[in-house]
Amino acid sequence: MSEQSLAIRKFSDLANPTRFLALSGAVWPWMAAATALFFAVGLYLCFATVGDYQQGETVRIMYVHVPAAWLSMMCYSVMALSALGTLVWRHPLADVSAKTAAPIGACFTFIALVTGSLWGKPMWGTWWVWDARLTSVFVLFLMYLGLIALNRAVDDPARAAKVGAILILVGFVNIPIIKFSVDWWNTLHQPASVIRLDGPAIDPEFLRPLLVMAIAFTLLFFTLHIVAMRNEILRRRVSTLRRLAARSAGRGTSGPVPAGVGEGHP
Amino acid sequence: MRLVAEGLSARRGEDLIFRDVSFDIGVGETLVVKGPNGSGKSTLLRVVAGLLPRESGKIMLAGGEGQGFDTVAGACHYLGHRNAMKRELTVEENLRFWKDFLGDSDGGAGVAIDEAADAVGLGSILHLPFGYLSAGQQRRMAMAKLLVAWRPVWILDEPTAALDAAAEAMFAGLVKGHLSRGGLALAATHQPLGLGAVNELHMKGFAVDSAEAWA
Amino acid sequence: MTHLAYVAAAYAAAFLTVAGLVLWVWLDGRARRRELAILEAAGIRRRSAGEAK
Amino acid sequence: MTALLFRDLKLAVRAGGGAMIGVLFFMTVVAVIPFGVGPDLNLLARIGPAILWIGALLAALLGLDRLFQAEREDGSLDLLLMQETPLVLTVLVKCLAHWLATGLPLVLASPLLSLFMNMDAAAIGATMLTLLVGTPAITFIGAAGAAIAVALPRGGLLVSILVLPLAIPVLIFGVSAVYAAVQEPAPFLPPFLFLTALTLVFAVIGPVAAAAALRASTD
Repeated sequence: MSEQSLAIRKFSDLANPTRFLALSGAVWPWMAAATALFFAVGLYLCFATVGDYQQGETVRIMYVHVPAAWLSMMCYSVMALSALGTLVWRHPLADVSAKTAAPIGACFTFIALVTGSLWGKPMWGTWWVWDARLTSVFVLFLMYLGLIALNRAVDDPARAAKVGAILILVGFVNIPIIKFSVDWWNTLHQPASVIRLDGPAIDPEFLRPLLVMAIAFTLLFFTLHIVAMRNEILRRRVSTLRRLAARSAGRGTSGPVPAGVGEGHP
Repeated sequence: MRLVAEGLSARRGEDLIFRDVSFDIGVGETLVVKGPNGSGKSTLLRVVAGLLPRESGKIMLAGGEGQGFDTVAGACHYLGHRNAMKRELTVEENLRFWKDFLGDSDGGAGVAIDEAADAVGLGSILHLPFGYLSAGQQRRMAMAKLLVAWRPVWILDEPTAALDAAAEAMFAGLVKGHLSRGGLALAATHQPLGLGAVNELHMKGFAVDSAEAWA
Repeated sequence: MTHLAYVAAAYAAAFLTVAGLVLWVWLDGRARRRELAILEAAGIRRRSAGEAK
Repeated sequence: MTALLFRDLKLAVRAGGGAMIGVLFFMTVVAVIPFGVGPDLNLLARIGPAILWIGALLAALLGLDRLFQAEREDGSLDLLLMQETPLVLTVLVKCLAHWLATGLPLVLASPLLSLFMNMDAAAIGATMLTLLVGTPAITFIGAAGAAIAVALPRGGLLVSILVLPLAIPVLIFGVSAVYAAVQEPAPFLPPFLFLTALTLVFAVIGPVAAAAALRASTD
């Protein structure tokens, strides 16, 4: 790969992004392979297990819905950490991480919302209710989209990074609300059944595929995040190089230029 | 073909900016409008381009291909203070848009986009977004816009304001090339354009007597 | 709609979203690499690749 | 003219473009309503079409002020005005591009939001159809407002103030067509045809008025 050979040509002044590119370039194919493996096993387990006597086949939606919902919150937590990294440590990669996580988080939140709706329709008889859990996840979705819009609206990455980080941290209050909404308010949505102080309240029959799928989704997130971060680093490199190109262009045309069109520049 | 103005006057708001301006530009000729700030150079150019209403007088194209145009403005390129290019699009997308949108009018053809960019000495940065360019480079690309679509009349308002000496010479070359291909030009400027002998029109600035009704 | 259809729809929606995301990331990376290649072909190089910063 | 269409679409989806902001605003407005009126699903289903229409109306107005202002700021407007192609046609194409970039996404997002409002299938279909037919009218009449406000400071707010009253008929017929589709006795077609007619009328008077205003506003 060309950018790798570029990266190790000069060892003395390896900037962090360059080192990240080299490291991530070696790691991400393995992660992609592991993701595929876990998904293969997870999907097999999803359909090999028996249905729930109460919910029937629809329980299988859980294997997608619950991991996606977890990921939607974990992705935001990753973004919040990155935002701290931007504001406190001024790490150059923190902003890249926060910026690239937003579309991925939005997609996972979207999956959680859609599969939740498709689960709610047969179980509750309605696509959507405005209870605390569902509403707070929808607000999370809107926040992701808002962050993406903010990043797109500001064309100077350094400026977008600061305001974006502040917005992420302000929005973080939503995460505990989502997490505990099912305990604090009495709603249709069932309470947490896997992560509890007194052990999982879920049959191991369901727990196994759920955990495998959760690992698969987490791996998927990190793979996509790393590759997206690589893209973002390249994007910034392109924009730096373009500014360089603009500065150096036209330097050669000192002295009078011949009159005709097209003869001016050799 | 000739660009003829007779007894032009224009006002902005209540103030008469200039009165009774006449000129006659033939093919291969350049009229340079000179005068102090506020003397109405830009206003005159915008009136000729049809962007401001005229108080009195008339502007017309006479002779030859001049008959083919419905409006004087349709025969003109106008290079104003602003470059009319989008920062978000690449230079090439900008130039291609204007080439397609403006089209060629009778009597000539625009040059290809890369040729036009080469002519302003910036052929190597066609792929960059316009916003990345420096002020001088942006101005030069706005001049390349004049080349991609053919218009017999160039109306140039302070064309060389942000340019260095080399780029000024380059621009003089562009205008000469345009004149030699049967065009004519009307320019407002403080600096000499380096075109050699040109006709000059001096705008004196206007006395207060125009506002006598309110004075 | 049977329950199985809801399950199928949920999996399809999740798959389509993930596929779209993967596709977008991939295409984005390809476009960036192409832009870098164009710049490199034009003789523009990173400072760290040439001389020290 | 297709060059203008594609340029405007490109500008809308490029970084800093307004294509996504409108949909986001639409979703946020609609999401806020249940907090105000309470999460009563029956009530939401009843007022859902009206809320979607109001949300779409506000979202469609959001980006309109930039329609000509952006062109004026960089000087492109002068060049658009000078051409021999009729200015009305130029305005019409710009409206079309604006609608494709901001109006169409609203129409596409409306079924999703309808589900949040607990609307049934007939109401969702009717809302989508009326929005598809009705939002161009908002863009066309909005273009006239945008052209009038093009040279004014704080033109953005002014556009909304100027255009909202003119857009009320669109709202009336759009919402009544949806309710006619849902509630049995009222026929769907008459208000829907009125809406279509309004769009066609606005497609003429909007660009004509905008072109006249642009000619008058040059300085």
